Amino acid sequence: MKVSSYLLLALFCGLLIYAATGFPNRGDAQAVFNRPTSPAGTPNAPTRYILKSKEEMNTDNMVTTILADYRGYDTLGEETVILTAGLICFLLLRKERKRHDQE
Amino acid sequence: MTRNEDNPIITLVSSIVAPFIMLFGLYVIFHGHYSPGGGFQGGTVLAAGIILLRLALGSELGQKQFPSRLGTPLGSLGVLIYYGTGLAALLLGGTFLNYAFIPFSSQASHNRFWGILSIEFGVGLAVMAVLVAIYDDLLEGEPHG
Amino acid sequence: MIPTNAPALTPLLFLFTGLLIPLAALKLKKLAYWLALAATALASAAALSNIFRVLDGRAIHYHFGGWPPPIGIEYVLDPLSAFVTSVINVIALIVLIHARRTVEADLPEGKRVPYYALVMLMMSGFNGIVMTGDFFNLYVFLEICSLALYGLVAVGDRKSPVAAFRYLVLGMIGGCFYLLGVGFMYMNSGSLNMADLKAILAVLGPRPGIIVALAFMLLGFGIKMALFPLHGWLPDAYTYAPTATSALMAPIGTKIGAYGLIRVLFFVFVLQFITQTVPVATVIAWLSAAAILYGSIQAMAQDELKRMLAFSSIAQVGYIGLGIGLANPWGLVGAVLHILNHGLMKACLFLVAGNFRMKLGHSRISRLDQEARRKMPWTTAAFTLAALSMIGLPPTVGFFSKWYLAWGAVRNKGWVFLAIILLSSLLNAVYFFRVVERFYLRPKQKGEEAGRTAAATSGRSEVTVSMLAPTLILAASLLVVGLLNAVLVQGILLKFLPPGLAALKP
Amino acid sequence: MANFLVGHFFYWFVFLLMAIGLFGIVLKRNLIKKAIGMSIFQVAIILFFVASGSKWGGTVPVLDPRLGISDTARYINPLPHCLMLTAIVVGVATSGVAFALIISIWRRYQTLDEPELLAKMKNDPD
Amino acid sequence: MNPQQVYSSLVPLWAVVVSLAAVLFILLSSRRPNLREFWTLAAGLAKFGLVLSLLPAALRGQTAAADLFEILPGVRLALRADPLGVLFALVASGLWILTSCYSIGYMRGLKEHKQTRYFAFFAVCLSATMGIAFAANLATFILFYEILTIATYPLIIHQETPEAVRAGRKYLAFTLSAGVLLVAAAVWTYQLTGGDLDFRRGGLLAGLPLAAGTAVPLFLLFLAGVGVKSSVMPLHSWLPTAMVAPTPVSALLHAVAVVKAGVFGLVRMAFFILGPELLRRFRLDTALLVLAVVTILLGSLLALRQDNLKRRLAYSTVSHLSYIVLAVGLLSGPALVAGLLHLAFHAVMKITLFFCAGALAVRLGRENVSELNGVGRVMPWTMAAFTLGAVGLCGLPPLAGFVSKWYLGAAAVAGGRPLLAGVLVLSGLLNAAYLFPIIQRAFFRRGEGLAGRKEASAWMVVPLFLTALLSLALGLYPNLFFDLAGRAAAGLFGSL
Repeated sequence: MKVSSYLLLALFCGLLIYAATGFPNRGDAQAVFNRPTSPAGTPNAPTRYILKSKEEMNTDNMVTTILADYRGYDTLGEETVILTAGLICFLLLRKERKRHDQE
Repeated sequence: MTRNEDNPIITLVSSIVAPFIMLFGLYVIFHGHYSPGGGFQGGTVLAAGIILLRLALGSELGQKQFPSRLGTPLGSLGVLIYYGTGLAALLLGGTFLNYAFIPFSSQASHNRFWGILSIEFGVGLAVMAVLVAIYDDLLEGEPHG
Repeated sequence: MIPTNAPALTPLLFLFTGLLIPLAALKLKKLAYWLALAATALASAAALSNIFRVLDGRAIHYHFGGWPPPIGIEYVLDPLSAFVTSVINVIALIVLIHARRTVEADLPEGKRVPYYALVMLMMSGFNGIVMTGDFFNLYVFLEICSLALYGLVAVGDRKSPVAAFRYLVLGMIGGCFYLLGVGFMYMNSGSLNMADLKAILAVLGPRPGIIVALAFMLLGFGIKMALFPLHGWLPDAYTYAPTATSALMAPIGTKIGAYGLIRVLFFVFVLQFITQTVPVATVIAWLSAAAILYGSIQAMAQDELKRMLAFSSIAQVGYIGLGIGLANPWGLVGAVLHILNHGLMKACLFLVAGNFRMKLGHSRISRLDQEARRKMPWTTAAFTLAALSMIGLPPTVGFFSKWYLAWGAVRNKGWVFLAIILLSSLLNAVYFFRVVERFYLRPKQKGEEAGRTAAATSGRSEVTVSMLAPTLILAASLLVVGLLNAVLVQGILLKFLPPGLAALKP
Repeated sequence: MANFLVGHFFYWFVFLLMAIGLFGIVLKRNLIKKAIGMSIFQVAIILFFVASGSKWGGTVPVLDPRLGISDTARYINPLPHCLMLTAIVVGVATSGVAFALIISIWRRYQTLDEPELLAKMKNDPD
Repeated sequence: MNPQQVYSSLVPLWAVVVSLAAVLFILLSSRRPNLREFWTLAAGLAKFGLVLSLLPAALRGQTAAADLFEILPGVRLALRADPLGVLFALVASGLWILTSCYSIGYMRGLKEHKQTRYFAFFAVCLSATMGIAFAANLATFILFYEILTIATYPLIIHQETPEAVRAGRKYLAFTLSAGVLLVAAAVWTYQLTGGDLDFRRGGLLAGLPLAAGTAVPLFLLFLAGVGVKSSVMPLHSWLPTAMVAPTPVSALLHAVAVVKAGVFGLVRMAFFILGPELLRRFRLDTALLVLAVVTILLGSLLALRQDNLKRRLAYSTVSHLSYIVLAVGLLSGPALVAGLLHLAFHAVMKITLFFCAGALAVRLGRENVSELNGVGRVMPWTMAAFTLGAVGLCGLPPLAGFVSKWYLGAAAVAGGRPLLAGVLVLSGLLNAAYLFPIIQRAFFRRGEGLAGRKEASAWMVVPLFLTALLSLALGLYPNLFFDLAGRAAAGLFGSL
């Protein structure tokens, strides 16, 4: 058990390093995901966000524009996630008031 | 743990600081357009303020400030505000969450601006309420809960 | 309005209900169930109507916020997603009709409100995963439904929190691996949109990062769908969860992982990449074959009915994985058809288990006997039919999904897979007849006639209609869908085939 | 090679963090420690994304009138930050649920040590 | 089947459905035995009538076709009443009527439990048998074949004694595995033909250039698939065990419906799927012949050693089924005709013997050969019928058995395999060896404990005597079946 888990950990790190060989250096402004267009010629989203967010929703904070508008649906999902967590805690831990009185 | 409300310093300091924390939280929410920040961050700060009071004054007093049975409903209300904004856009002929179709003002960019603001508000409310609710539930049934 | 928003309809509907229930319940707790039921009914109708929108095989794209991909998030409604959403929503509807009584029995009134809210959120998660065309959005909805499931499992038997925690740990690892995969994908391509990525990957070709990303995504989905070595969470979760939860998650939950697998393998990567460059398809096929044998053999050893069904689910997921791993049209058709068929079968079987728990107070195989049949003849009949279908006898659905899978295996000259598919139906026969015999046989004793008539007249106490009807509907559907499978296959399933596979079709 | 090692130094750090997190999840027997391991793992992934978004010489993705938007290289990539805000929330939610489960486990079995827990589970009937 | 001889008609469908409909009524009237058994008889008569209505056309070599919906891509659920199918259907449905009457007497005589379940599943079995007889393609065939498998199970375990349950499990183990192998073969065929499973005269696969590596495994799969029900050795051992079932079940299912369905399936596979050319090309016919000879002789020898009457009859069934396998293996028109004749005649004769065994069991409670001393005196009619059947099985003129066996032998000689004719003669002697002692005990030995016993009830005696007379009549006038079998074999090898 223990040995096998160590082996799995080693394998995991090996995979990560193997993957890293294909990465651009950190902070490389010319990395594939920082170019204006993707290798296939389709527009690259982050560039578009930086260039357009001011004029499209006259907001300075690009993270906010992405969070709330460009990818707003993700954020809705995010809120749903945290609400789900709240509901679960309620479901698991909240004591039934009625039974509380009976006790 | 000892009953915190016996300790005057903690009681005093926290009850002085908490309002400012909440104020800052509101600021973070509503200033998210121009500076790092936004609904989630602000909501967390608001929740921090509330939880600080609950810690310092004990949950009974805390209840007066924010009754815990409101936690989940307020949370879903917050998300509903978000959802409603998107739905309004949908009903007004756009796709879901396309704020440009909500006539806050004349031009699309301003519509989006206000749309973002409204959903940030919803996010803030939801995050605050849910975080406090989780805190309450985790303490449920514990001593001094 | 509805046609233009067709793709987003079902997830948004469930999401709305999930948000509404906690508020509505402030006034009236009973409302929660009826809201959930109504939403599910509407969603089923919407999903079924969506099928007719895409019968021509063309996909409908929906851009959230009006931003076209890759700028924004898009939903894609194509025959595959339309089919799968219909399956999960209709099954959920039937199960929810049944769920009312069991939830009343399992939970105090105050807890039913969050329970049904969570069910709605889980369904919205499922529908979102099926519809989305964006990898990160998929992650978000994956987490929604996983979280909801942890909660829904944890309110069951005494041991359920432990099962839920184990499920949470594994599910969270799966989610994180998937997210990591998305990250690597993004690092190498700069995009999160599936269609966009397909184009980009065609240009880039195999790269270390992309290969590892694929591996991590498959790992994530593999955990969510409980593919053989990653199935650890499943048996306890199914066994200790409340009846309604297990009846919801067994037919639907694991299928979502399978669906994600199909999306990634066949709609983002090109066939040649997953079969030759990095033969993940082969790996999946062999793992699934192992899953079929492992699940079936484990199922024979179980005494608790729900646990036996859980292990047979592992085996059945193996079928789906095998169909995917064969990477040819008929294997894939068999896999997708089995998503439907196994959903129907397992839902029926878990409802039966629920009925037993309701009436007999237990679902232990060793304690089941003729009493069960005398008390509830219809339930046992439904069980028998579902068992025959699991064994794969015509004209039930089980036979036909096996047929397509076997055909796919033969196409690939995968004789081992063929043998395993056929062997597994014999194993199923062993562990299902073990139960069926208990219903219908007993050693003959004296006073036969008297005993018989007395039994026939006395002691009939079948579950209420609201629980019996769904069970019987599912049982009947096993036959109907089985006979109509050719219509399904040629009408819908053959239309979603991605180009690479459609080329292989005879 | 040196360029490879140095240019990716932050990723090495992140990978190490991931390994630590997984180690905690897999090999720690205490449920709380498992939960901590999960958080570490999630944080590592978040850091990974954020790191991928950085650009040398770039500033925060908030429009600065003095810089203008002509040169995208002046602002770091905002997308990963936005994604990670979501991921953070998911992480928070997951830990919350994890602790809720841990508490209800504690209430039923008065232990969080896995082997002990399994032993107690074995000898109590369903 | 060439189109101008095919006419569309729903009669085959009704012939299948009628007994399924009867099941409903039987279940509804479970509380009132008389009504229940009336339904059974009515369904039997209706079915027989429907089959008869198909007969003239079949004798003209025409085929009634009922096409239903598509069940697999490119394959429809379709029924074709070609002469071959009509022959089988005629035998099964005709004998069902007699068996039903007999069952009534038997079940009531023994006060059996769960008679409703018994009659219901009996009807299902008959529907499945009709479906098998009329199946137009492999998918339809498999569908009804599996239904038959499952529907027979409750009849075998009817007694619900531990040994009955064991027999049932053994039966399932054999037949389900066989079904699985048949499915495998079907899928493979489906792949080879690119989505076509129709039964074609001369073989569906005949046209394809198959390598030995494909054809031989395929043949083995098919053989195993249908071989279990037709109890070819070494796949026979479920049949004697299954004799724990009530006698009518053994009589109809284990002498007529189920086992003959297996043999019938073998004919379909050999001549309509694989095709004679293919069998000849890979010497598969020889394999069939060897199997058949071994089964014939071993079956008879094993029958000698059985003391339980039903088990003895079961082994005799095993050997007689292989006559038909032998006929198939000869791959010639005359041989097939003879085989089909035997399919019909053996059914009539063997069911007589089973009926008699059942009558003895009900009236005297005696199931072992050693206990049968002198029973002929108390139950003369029964034992007379038994004698007729036995003589017929041994293949002595003027009974039916003689006709089929004679033509089979002649075909063997004509086919250049005179040795097989010798085998037939030998097995005839063995038949005599295990059947005549019974008659001799019954009539010429003094039995004890028979005082005051008398003949079984009319419900039982009439059917068994009718079948006995039938086997005599068919021996004298076999023309009808001759023509049918001739028609059935006609298209397969050209004209006779």
